Amino acid sequence: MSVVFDAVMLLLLIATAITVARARDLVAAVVKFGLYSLVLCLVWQHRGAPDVAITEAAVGAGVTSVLFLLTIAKTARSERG
Amino acid sequence: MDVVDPRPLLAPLLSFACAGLVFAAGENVFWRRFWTFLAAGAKLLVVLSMLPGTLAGTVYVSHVVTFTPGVSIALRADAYGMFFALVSSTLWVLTTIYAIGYMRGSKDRARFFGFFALCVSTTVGIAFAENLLTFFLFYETLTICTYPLVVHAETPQALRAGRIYLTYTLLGGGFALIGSVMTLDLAGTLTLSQHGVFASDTPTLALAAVFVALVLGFGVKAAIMPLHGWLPIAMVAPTPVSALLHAVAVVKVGAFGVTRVIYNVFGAEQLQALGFATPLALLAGFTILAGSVLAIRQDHLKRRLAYSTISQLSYIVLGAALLTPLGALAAIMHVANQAFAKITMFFVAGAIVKETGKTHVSELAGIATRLPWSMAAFTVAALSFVGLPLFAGFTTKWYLALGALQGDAWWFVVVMLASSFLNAAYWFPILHLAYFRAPEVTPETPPQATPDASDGSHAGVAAGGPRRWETSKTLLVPILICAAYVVLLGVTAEVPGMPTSVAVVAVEQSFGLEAPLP
Amino acid sequence: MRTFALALVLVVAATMVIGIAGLPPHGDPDGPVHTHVGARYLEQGVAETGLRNLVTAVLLVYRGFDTFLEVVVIFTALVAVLALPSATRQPPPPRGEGAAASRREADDAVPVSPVVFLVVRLLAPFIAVFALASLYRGHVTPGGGFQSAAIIGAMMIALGLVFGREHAARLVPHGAKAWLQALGPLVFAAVAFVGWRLTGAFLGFPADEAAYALREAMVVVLEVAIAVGGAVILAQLFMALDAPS
Amino acid sequence: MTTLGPTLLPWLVALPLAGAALVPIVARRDARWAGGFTFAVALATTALASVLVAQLASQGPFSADLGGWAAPYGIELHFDRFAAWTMALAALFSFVIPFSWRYLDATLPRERWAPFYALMLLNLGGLLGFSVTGDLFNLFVTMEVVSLSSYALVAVAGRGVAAWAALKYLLLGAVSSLLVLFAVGLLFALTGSLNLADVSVRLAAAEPSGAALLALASLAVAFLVKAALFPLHVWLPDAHAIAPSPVSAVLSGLVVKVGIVGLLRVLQLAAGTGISLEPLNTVLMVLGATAIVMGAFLAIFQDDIKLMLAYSTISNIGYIVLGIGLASPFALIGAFVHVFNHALIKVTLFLAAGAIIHQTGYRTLSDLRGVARRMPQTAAAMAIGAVSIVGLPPTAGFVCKWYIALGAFEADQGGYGFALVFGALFIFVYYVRMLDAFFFRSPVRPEVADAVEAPWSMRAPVLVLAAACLVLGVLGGIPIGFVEPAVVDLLAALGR
Amino acid sequence: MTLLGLDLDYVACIVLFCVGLYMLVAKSNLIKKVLGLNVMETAVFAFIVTSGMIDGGQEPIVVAGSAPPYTSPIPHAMVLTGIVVAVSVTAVALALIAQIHAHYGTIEVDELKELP
Repeated sequence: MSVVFDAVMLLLLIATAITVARARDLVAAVVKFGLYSLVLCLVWQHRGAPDVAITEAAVGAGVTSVLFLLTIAKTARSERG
Repeated sequence: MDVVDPRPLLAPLLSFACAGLVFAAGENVFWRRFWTFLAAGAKLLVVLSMLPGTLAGTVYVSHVVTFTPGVSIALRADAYGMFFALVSSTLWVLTTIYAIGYMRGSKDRARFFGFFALCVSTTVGIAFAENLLTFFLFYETLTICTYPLVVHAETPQALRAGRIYLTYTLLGGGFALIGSVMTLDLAGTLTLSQHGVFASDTPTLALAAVFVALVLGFGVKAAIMPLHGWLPIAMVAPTPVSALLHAVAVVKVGAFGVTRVIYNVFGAEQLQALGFATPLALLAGFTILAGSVLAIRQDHLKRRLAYSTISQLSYIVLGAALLTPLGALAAIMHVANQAFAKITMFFVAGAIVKETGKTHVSELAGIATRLPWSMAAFTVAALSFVGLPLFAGFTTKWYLALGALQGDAWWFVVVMLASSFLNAAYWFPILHLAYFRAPEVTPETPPQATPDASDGSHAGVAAGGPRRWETSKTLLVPILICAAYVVLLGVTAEVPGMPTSVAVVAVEQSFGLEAPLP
Repeated sequence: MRTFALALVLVVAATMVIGIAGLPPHGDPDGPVHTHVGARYLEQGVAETGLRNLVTAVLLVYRGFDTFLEVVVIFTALVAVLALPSATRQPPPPRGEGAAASRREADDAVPVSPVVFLVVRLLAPFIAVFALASLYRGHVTPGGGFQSAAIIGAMMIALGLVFGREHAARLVPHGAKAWLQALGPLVFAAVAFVGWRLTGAFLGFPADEAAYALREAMVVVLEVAIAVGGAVILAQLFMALDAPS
Repeated sequence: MTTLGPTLLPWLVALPLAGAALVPIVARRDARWAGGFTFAVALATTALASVLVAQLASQGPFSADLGGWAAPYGIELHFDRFAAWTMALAALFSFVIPFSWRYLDATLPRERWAPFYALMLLNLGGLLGFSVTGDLFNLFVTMEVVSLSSYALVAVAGRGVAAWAALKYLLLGAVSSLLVLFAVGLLFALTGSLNLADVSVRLAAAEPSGAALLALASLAVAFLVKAALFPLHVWLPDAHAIAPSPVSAVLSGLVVKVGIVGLLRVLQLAAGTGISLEPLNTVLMVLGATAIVMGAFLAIFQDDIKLMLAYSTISNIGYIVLGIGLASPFALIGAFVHVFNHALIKVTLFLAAGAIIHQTGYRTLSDLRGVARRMPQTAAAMAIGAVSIVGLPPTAGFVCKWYIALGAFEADQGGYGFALVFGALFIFVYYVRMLDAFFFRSPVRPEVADAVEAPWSMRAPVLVLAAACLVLGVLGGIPIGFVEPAVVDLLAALGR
Repeated sequence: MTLLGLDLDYVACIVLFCVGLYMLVAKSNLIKKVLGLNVMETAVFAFIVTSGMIDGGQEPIVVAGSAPPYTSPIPHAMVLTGIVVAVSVTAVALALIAQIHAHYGTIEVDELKELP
C-alpha cells in the first residue's frame, strides 16, 4: 500500500513538474507550480516532515506563486516563441 | 669584508626623495632646481664617501626587508656596483645642468625632472642590488619610470616609440623574472654576492634555460642584436633623456645585468665548464660589427649615435663573456669610457639641434665654425671611440685585446680592429663635414620645423633673436666637462683613486678572478 | 539551445546517478544521518532545549546562527527589492479628499466580486488567529515563526487584492515600518547578546532548570520577531512587486 | 584575556548585519545619515577584525562555538590565518563607503540611499561570515547573503541594462548556490554531520565513494562559477562594469573571492580522505592559465575602462586558481596573498575609475583623453593600480606573481610560469593605451578639459589605497609571513 | 523500492532536478527560467529531506504518544532555511524581471540578446 502510494505520489510529482515546463500560458504554469508544491507538501508530510510540509505549502505554494502572479500581471501573460 | 652600513640604501633613497619633492614642487622652478641639485650633489657625496672603503676592499651592505628567509631586498655596494654608481651619479649632476638648459621653457617639466630623478635612483639601486630580486625590482621600476620620459613629447611618434620600448623591455623583464625564479628554485638563493650559486651537480639543461632566460632578460636593455629594435626608435625622447638613459642608465643596466649573470650567478669557472659564454661572445661580436655597419647608413645624427651605442655596448658584453681577468677589466672600464664619450656626443647633438635645428649628418657642413667648442668635444669623443691612444676608448680596447689573447680568442682582435675602422668610417665624415666644408648658404632652418623640436624645447629660442656665439653655458659646461673626462680617463688609466683602480678591485672582488694588473 | 539543454541535462543526470548511488541507503536506522549529530539531538534535545518540536529546537537553539542569517537573507531580499529603481516610482500616498478618487481608481483597477470580498473579509481574522496559534504552538507541534509569517503575509495579500494596496499598507503603521521590517535581525542580535551575557556563548540559552522561564521567553521572543518581521517583509515585497510601473 | 578571540568572533559577523538592519531606521530622518552610520559600522567592524587578528597573531587560531554547543553539535566559527583576510575585507569596505557618499549624489535618488548602504553592510557581513564559518550549511546561508545583496547592488543604479546584467548574474549564481546546497546535502547524508572539520574526518574514515567525489566536484564547480573562472565567467563582465563604481570595487575585489575561499574549503574537506586531488589540480592549472591569457586578451578590445577592469579580474582570478592548482607551497602562498592584494588593487582601480567617471561623465578611453591634466592625483592612483595589477615591481601585484611563478617551477610546471608571466604582460598592452590616453594626449571633450579633481571624500580613499599598493610591494613579506604557516599546515593535511 | 540500484525517491529528485535544469537552460522566457530554478530548488530540498528519513519513522516531535524512531530533524531545519532563501532569491529575480520588462518591453532572452 505504502509503496504504491509512494510511487503514485512521485509519479504525480514528476508529471506536474513536466506540465509546469510545458505550459505556454504563464499563469497556468504558475498555478501548476503551486499544484506541484502542494503535491510535494503531501509527500513530505507522508515522509515525517510536517514542518517542512507546512512551510512549503505556505511559502512555496503560497508566497512564491503570488509573487509570480504579481510579476506576470506587470509583464507578459504568455511565453513567446 | 662586508660591513653593515646605511649608505648603499641612502644613495637611491636620496634621489627617490628628490623625485617626490620635485613632483610636489610642480612648476615652481626654484624649488625644483633646488631639490634636484641638492639630491644630485648629496648622492654623489654619499657614493664618494664609500670610495676609500671600496678601494680598501670593504663592502657596505644594507638590508631593507626580508620577504622570506633567503629572499630579501638588500643593497650591497661591492666594487663593481660602486664603479657603476660612481659613473651614474657623476653623470646625473652633469646631465641635470644640461637638462635645465635644454628643457628651458618646455612643458611638463615637473614630470620630466621627477621621473628623471626616479630613473637615476633606480640605476643606483641596480648597481647596489645584493640579489636578483632586488635587481629585478629596480630593473622593472626603471622600465616604468623611463616610459614617461620617452613619450615626453606626446606626439604620435613618441607614443609609438614608447609602446615599442615597453613591449621590448617588459618582455625582457618577463624573461628576467622567469630566470630569477628558476635560479631561486634551482639554487635556493638569489644572492649576487657570490661567484656562482649553482651546485656543480645541477642539470645542464636547467642551467642552460636559466642562462638563456636571464641573458634574454637583461640583453634586451643591453640591446644585443637581435634585441636592439627599441633603441633607435626611442631616440625621439628629448636629448638629455637619450643621453642619460639611452647611453648611460638604461642600456648600461642591461650590460651590467649580463655581467652580473656571468660572474655572480654562474661564476667564471662554472661558465667555462659549461661553455655557455662562447655563443654569447659570438653574438656580441656580431652585434659590434653589425651595429657599426648600420650606424654608417644613418643620416639622422641621433640614430647614428644609437647604433653606435648598440655596437659599443657589446664591447662590455664581449669583455665579460671572454671570462679572462683582463677582458673583465676592459668590460668594467668600458662602462665608464663609453658613458662619458657617448654622453658628450649626445650633448653636442642636442646643442646642435637647440642652436641650429639641424638633426641630420648631411646638414652639418661647417658646423664647427658655429659651435667650435662643442665640436671639439665631439672630436675628442669620436677619437676615443676610434681607439686612439690617450683617449678613454684606447684603454678599453687595449685591455680587451689582451684579455682576448689571454682567453685564446684571437678572432676577437680581428673584430676589434674591424670595429675601429668602422668607427672611423662613421665618425670621420662628420668631422670632415664639420671642419673642412663651408657652411651652406641657406640661413639656418627655423628650429620648430624639426622633429626633435616637437618636445617644445625651443620655445625659449627666439627665431629672429640675436645670434649667439656657441651655445648657452648650461649646455656647454657639461659638454666640456665630459670631454675632459674622456681625456682624463685615457691619460690617467692607472692613477689610484680614478675609476680604473676601482675596476681592478672589482675584477678580483666582484668577479672572483685573479688580479688583472700587478 | 534545446539540444544543448538536453545534452547538459543528460550529463548532469548521469553524474548525479553515479554519485547518489554511492550514498548509504536512506531510511537505514544505522546510517550516519541517524547515528551521529542527529542522534544526540533526538536523545537529549528535549532535555537540553525544553522544546518538544525538535525541528524548532535545531532551528533556534542548536543552529540558531543559521536562522539568524536566514532572517537576514529575507531582510536582504526586501532591501534589494526596495533598492531597485521601480520601487521608488511609487508616489508618496496622496492625502486629502481630492486624491481619494484617483487613489481608488488606481488601487481597484480589477473589480472584485462581492462574494470574494465578503469571504476574504470574514476569513481574515481566522487566518490571523491560525497564524498566531501556529506560532504559539510552534515549539510543540509543527509550525513556527516562518510559517506564521507566511500565513500572515498571505492574509495581507488577500486583503490587498480585495481592498486595494492602500488599505493593506495601512495594516503596517508607517512610522513603525522601518523597525518592524528589521525586527528579525535586530531581535536575533539582541537575544544573542543576552545569551552572550548570560551564558558566555553567542546565542546561548541558559540551560539550568532555574532559568527555564527565561529560556522559554527568549524562544518566544525570537519566534514572534521572526513571524512579525517576516510578515511585514513579505507584505512589503508584495507591495513593491505590485507597484505600478 | 585568553578567551577574548572566541567571545568576540561571532560579533564580527553579527555587527555589520545588525548594523544593516538599523540603516533604514537611521535614515528615516535624513538619508544622508545612512552613509555616516554605515561608515561607523564598517570602521567598528574593522576594529573588531583587527583585535581578532591581533589575538590570532599572539595565540594562534581559535574557534567560537555558537550557542555554547561543542563542535559537531552546533555551529562553529573558526578564525585561522586564512581568515585574517577578514580584516582586509572590512578595511576595504571602510574605504569604499566614504567614497560612496558623494558618488551617490549623482547616481541614486535619496530615498534609495538607505537600501544601498544596507545592502553594502549585508554584503560585508555575509562575506565575513562566509570567511570564518566552519560549518557547511552556514557556509551556504552566508553565501546567499553575499549573493543576494550582490545581485541587487548590480542593478541598483541602472535601469534595464543593469537589471538584465543582474539577472544573468542571479541565474548563474543561484544555480551555483544550489550546487553548494546539494553538495552539503550529500555530505550530510554521507557523514551525518555539517561541521567542516568533522565531515572531513568522517569522510576520511569512510570508504571513498562516488558520492563524496560528486559532492566535492559540485562544490568545486559551484565555487568556480562564483569566482568567475574562465569559461564560467560569462556573468562577470557586464555585472561588474554596469554596477556603480563602489559596487564594482566590492564585487570585483571582494565578492569573487567567495569562490576562492570556497575552493580552499574544498581542499580542507578533501584533506586526508584519500580522494586524489590530482584531476582537480590539473583542471585548475589549465583553466587558470587559460583565464590569465583569455582575460587579458579580451580586455585588450575594450574601450570602456570599467569593462576592461572587469576582464582583468577574470585574468587575476586565473592567477589565484593557477596558484591553487599548482599546489606547491610557494604557489599557494602567492595565491592566497593575491586574494588580498588583488582585492586592494582592484578596489583602488575601480574607485579611481569611479572618481574619473563621476567628475567627467565619460567612461571610455577615447573620451577620457587628457584627463590626467585636470585630475592628476586620481590618474596617478590609476596608473599605480595599473602597474600593480600587471604585477610589475615595486607594487603589491608583483609579490604574488613572483611567488606563483616560483611555485610553478617548484612544482616542475615551468610552462605555467611562462603563461603567468607573459599572460600578465599581455594585458599591459591595454593599460599602456589607457595611460597614454590619460597622461599623454590632449582632451577631446570639454567636460574632460574642464574637469576638477574629485571631492576629498572620494579622493582620499583612492590615494590611500594607491599608496598601500606601493607600500605592500616593498613590505610584501608581511602578508606572506602571515599566510605561510597556514599554507604549510594545509599542505601537511593534504599529505604533501 | 529501487530502480537501477537507486532508491526511487532519489530517482524522483534527480528527474525533478533535470526538469528544472531543462527549463532554466532551454526556455527563453525569463519567468519560465525562474520557475525552473524553483523546481530545481525543490528537487534539492526533496533530496535533503529524503536523506533524513528513517524507516517507519515519525516526525521529530517528542510528545506523549510519540515514540522512536524519529526522522532526523537536521535536514528539516536545513530545508526550512532553504525554502526561505529560495523565496528571497525568487523575489529579487522577479523584481529584476519587472524592471527588464519596464525598460525593454520583453522578457524573452532571444529578444533581449538582439537589443543593443
